[in-house]
Amino acid sequence: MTILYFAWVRQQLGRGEETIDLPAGVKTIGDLANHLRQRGGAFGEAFSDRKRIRAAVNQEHVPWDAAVHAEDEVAFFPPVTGG
Amino acid sequence: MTILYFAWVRQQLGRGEETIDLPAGVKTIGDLANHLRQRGGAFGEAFSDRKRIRAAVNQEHVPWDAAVHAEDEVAFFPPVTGG
Amino acid sequence: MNTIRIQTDDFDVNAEIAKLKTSGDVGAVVTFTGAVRRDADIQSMTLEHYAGMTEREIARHMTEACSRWPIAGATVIHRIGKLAPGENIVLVAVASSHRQMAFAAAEFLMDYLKARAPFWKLEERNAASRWVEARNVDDDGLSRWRED
Amino acid sequence: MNTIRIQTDDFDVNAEIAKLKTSGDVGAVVTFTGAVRRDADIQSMTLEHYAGMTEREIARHMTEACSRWPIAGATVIHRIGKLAPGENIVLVAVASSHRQMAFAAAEFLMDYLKARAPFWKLEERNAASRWVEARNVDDDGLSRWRED
Repeated sequence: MTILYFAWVRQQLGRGEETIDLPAGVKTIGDLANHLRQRGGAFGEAFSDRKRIRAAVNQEHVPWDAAVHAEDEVAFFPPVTGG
Repeated sequence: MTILYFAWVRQQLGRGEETIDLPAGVKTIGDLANHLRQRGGAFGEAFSDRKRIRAAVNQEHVPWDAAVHAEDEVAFFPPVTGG
Repeated sequence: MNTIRIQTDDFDVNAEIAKLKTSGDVGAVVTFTGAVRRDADIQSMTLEHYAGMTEREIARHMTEACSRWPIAGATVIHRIGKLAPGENIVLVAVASSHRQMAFAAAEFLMDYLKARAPFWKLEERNAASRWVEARNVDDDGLSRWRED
Repeated sequence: MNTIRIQTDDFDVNAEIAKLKTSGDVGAVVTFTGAVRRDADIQSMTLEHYAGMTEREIARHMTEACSRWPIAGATVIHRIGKLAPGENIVLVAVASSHRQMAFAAAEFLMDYLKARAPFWKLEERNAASRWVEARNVDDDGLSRWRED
């Protein structure tokens, strides 16, 4: 799966994109966020407070219990501030 | 007093403006409309149906019972259609 | 900074937005452009107004808009004379720090212009001409802004 | 005729209005222009977006606007990259036969853009930079359009 990061999440993690295999036991976007948090370091910090982060799967806003699959494009970012 | 006419009222009366002395007994804009209707001809027709006409005194929309005075600028016109 | 102009010439929306953007802490400019509709039968539309009363009335309602919403500036330009289908008739532009105020004030000014400003339209179609009748719906547009 | 563009360049409001006026029986065009506010401290604002998702999401909400109101056409242009105070950020323009529809659809699209479109703003002030926090008021702007 492809994971994209935007805004301060991207800056804090030092990367805008990565490609990983779907980790074992990850069924929802919330599971994926936990998996990334467990990497520790910048990931541990970035994913420590879920209220500060939003997620999209295949370019659609989703809640934390949304399903993820091996071929998905997933994104993590702060609440949007367009316009 | 100066009386101004606009749009179809002006066209029907064949004039856009006239100056008259305040007629005896005319105290309101409604009295003035009656006075003008009594001229007959185009005036009789134009002022026959008050629902089709609006009035202003000194450049402000007014109801038919508004007072008029000798030095006023009075106007008669159809409901407005701006914008 | 408020501007009111009654003119025969067309207006330049870019230029009016640029002027409004210099009048304070402007984050939002809303514009309304009204044009002669391209009705198949209409050859032209001639606009007449009550010079003096028009400017007074528009100014009065701009003052009211400024008292209702914290707007940085407003512009109303209304054309008069003979206009072809597709040509601009009216521009209302409002600048504000925030978008909701700009939208509300622009819509208020347009509702007012439609319902109260002393303009009249003569439609020329098929070699005949006809004064456009006021529509009650425009009074309704205005009534929602009344506080009583 | 709907247009969506994400670009670094500025936009030309006159040109966008002119394009919309050719798309059917257009009597009204409402535009919203959002600009970087001239806050004394802000040197610049850098806009980042999620390419692909942005266009999809805006297109989806344009389709929704078209289903709610009989609009002839809509345009959304959003700039990205580094912008100075006073520079334009976003244009929303909606053409319709009648003004109420044009105002409502333009405001709906702006509320949506503020609350849901994947853009982020980095403010540079006093040699420091800070990501602009989302304001809950923007979610509230959107909520009034929900039917349930």
